[in-house]
Amino acid sequence: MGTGMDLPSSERESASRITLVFLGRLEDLAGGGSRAVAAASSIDAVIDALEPQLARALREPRVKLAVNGILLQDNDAPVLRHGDEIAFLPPVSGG
Amino acid sequence: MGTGMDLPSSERESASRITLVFLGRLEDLAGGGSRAVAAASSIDAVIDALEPQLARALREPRVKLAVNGILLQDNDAPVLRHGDEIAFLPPVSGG
Amino acid sequence: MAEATTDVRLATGPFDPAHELEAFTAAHPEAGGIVSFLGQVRAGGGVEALELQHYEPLTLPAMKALAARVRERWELDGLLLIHRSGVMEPGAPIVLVAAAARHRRDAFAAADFAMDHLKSESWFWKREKAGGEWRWIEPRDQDFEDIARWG
Amino acid sequence: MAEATTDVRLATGPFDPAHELEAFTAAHPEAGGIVSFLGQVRAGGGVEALELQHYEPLTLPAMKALAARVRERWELDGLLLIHRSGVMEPGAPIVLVAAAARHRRDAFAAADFAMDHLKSESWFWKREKAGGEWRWIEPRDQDFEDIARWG
Repeated sequence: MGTGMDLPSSERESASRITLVFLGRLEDLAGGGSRAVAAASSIDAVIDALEPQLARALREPRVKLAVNGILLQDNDAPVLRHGDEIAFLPPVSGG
Repeated sequence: MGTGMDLPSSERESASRITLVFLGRLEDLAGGGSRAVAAASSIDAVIDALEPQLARALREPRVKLAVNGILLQDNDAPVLRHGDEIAFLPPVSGG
Repeated sequence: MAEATTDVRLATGPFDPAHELEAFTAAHPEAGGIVSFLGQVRAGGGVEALELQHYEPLTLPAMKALAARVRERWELDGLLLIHRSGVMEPGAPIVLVAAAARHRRDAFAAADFAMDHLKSESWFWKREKAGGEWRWIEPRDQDFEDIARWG
Repeated sequence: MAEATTDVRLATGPFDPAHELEAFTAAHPEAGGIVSFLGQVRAGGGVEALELQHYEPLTLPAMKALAARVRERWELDGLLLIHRSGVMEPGAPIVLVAAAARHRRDAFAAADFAMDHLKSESWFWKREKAGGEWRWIEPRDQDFEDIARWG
């Protein structure tokens, strides 16, 4: 966390990667369980950079998000950092 | 059942035995789990022939009776036969 | 689908609940869920031994009748009901009830109902040994409350 | 009295429910009753395999939090909660919940509650293989009804 702060701004940008994790049926849509992408300033910006069909599925109201294992509340808009992991969690399956 | 019918009356009387079975705490009062006694014409008469303290315990309203494994209803007054088994069943213990 | 089975036993000697439950489970691969209750003689509390007395002509037929009522009331793939009699040490199994069902709710309710009714209706007389003395156990009010839950 | 224990595990490979239950029972000789629920992959119905996916940073912490709630709500001597993830064949164990308690009612309610909440709240995604095709399983309304029972 924060180890990139000593690098010049341009290098920080180029090194900045985050991991997206797709659970359940989102894995099929994304074509894989996880994906490394360039960080953007916000989750919205990260999603905007994805394929439109996948982006739509990730924005469904029943899909919850977790950043580094912490579930986001509705109005949370965390600032993303290098190495963050964003998990997209569709409703869990019934018994 | 009824095999004694061909014997003379006096022999039937002398051969006529029934078994009493005492469950739970009644076993302690009776000094044993079962007892062979001379048959009498009715259960009341059988009980009357026992020690008074035991007779009282067997007549408690919560003590149920079974004759040959069949539970008696309140007003049943079966005629006893040679070889019958009368079980005295105090309330069963809780869990 | 395998035929629904009912297995009711009055055990006059020790039984192995893990083995029984494993065999029951193996016999019901079509059941999604299996609920079991194991009652054992409590260790601690100063009880040195427990004796359960049964009366053969009533005890087993009543257990079988209870099992039949449980089978009628819930949709089960299998029902197992084993109850000990005789003298038992602390830690020894007393009773094992297992219900296998397609639906979890049925399995829970069936096992729960069977235990409530086994405890309060079945023909067992119980005494405990503590401090070297045997003492008969009287009925408890709790059992009547448990029964009343089932309407 | 032995210390109350809570054992929560996310199993990524097969486990043996009979062995687990036997060990749990042996660890709780002071409990009068042990209720268990075993969920297994149903045989029949054309399902060839089941896969449960978990998300490590959420799944195990949520199971532990559920176990803590159960421990607060009922007086238990011990609680065991094992859940599989990964690909399983028909007949394979998925979930084992066991509650050991002095009082039968507590053990039944705790196991029942734990299952209702495990099924509907825990972070598992499930897909089934039938006819060679994998299909994701959506949430069921029944789970929300099960939860509502607990007020």
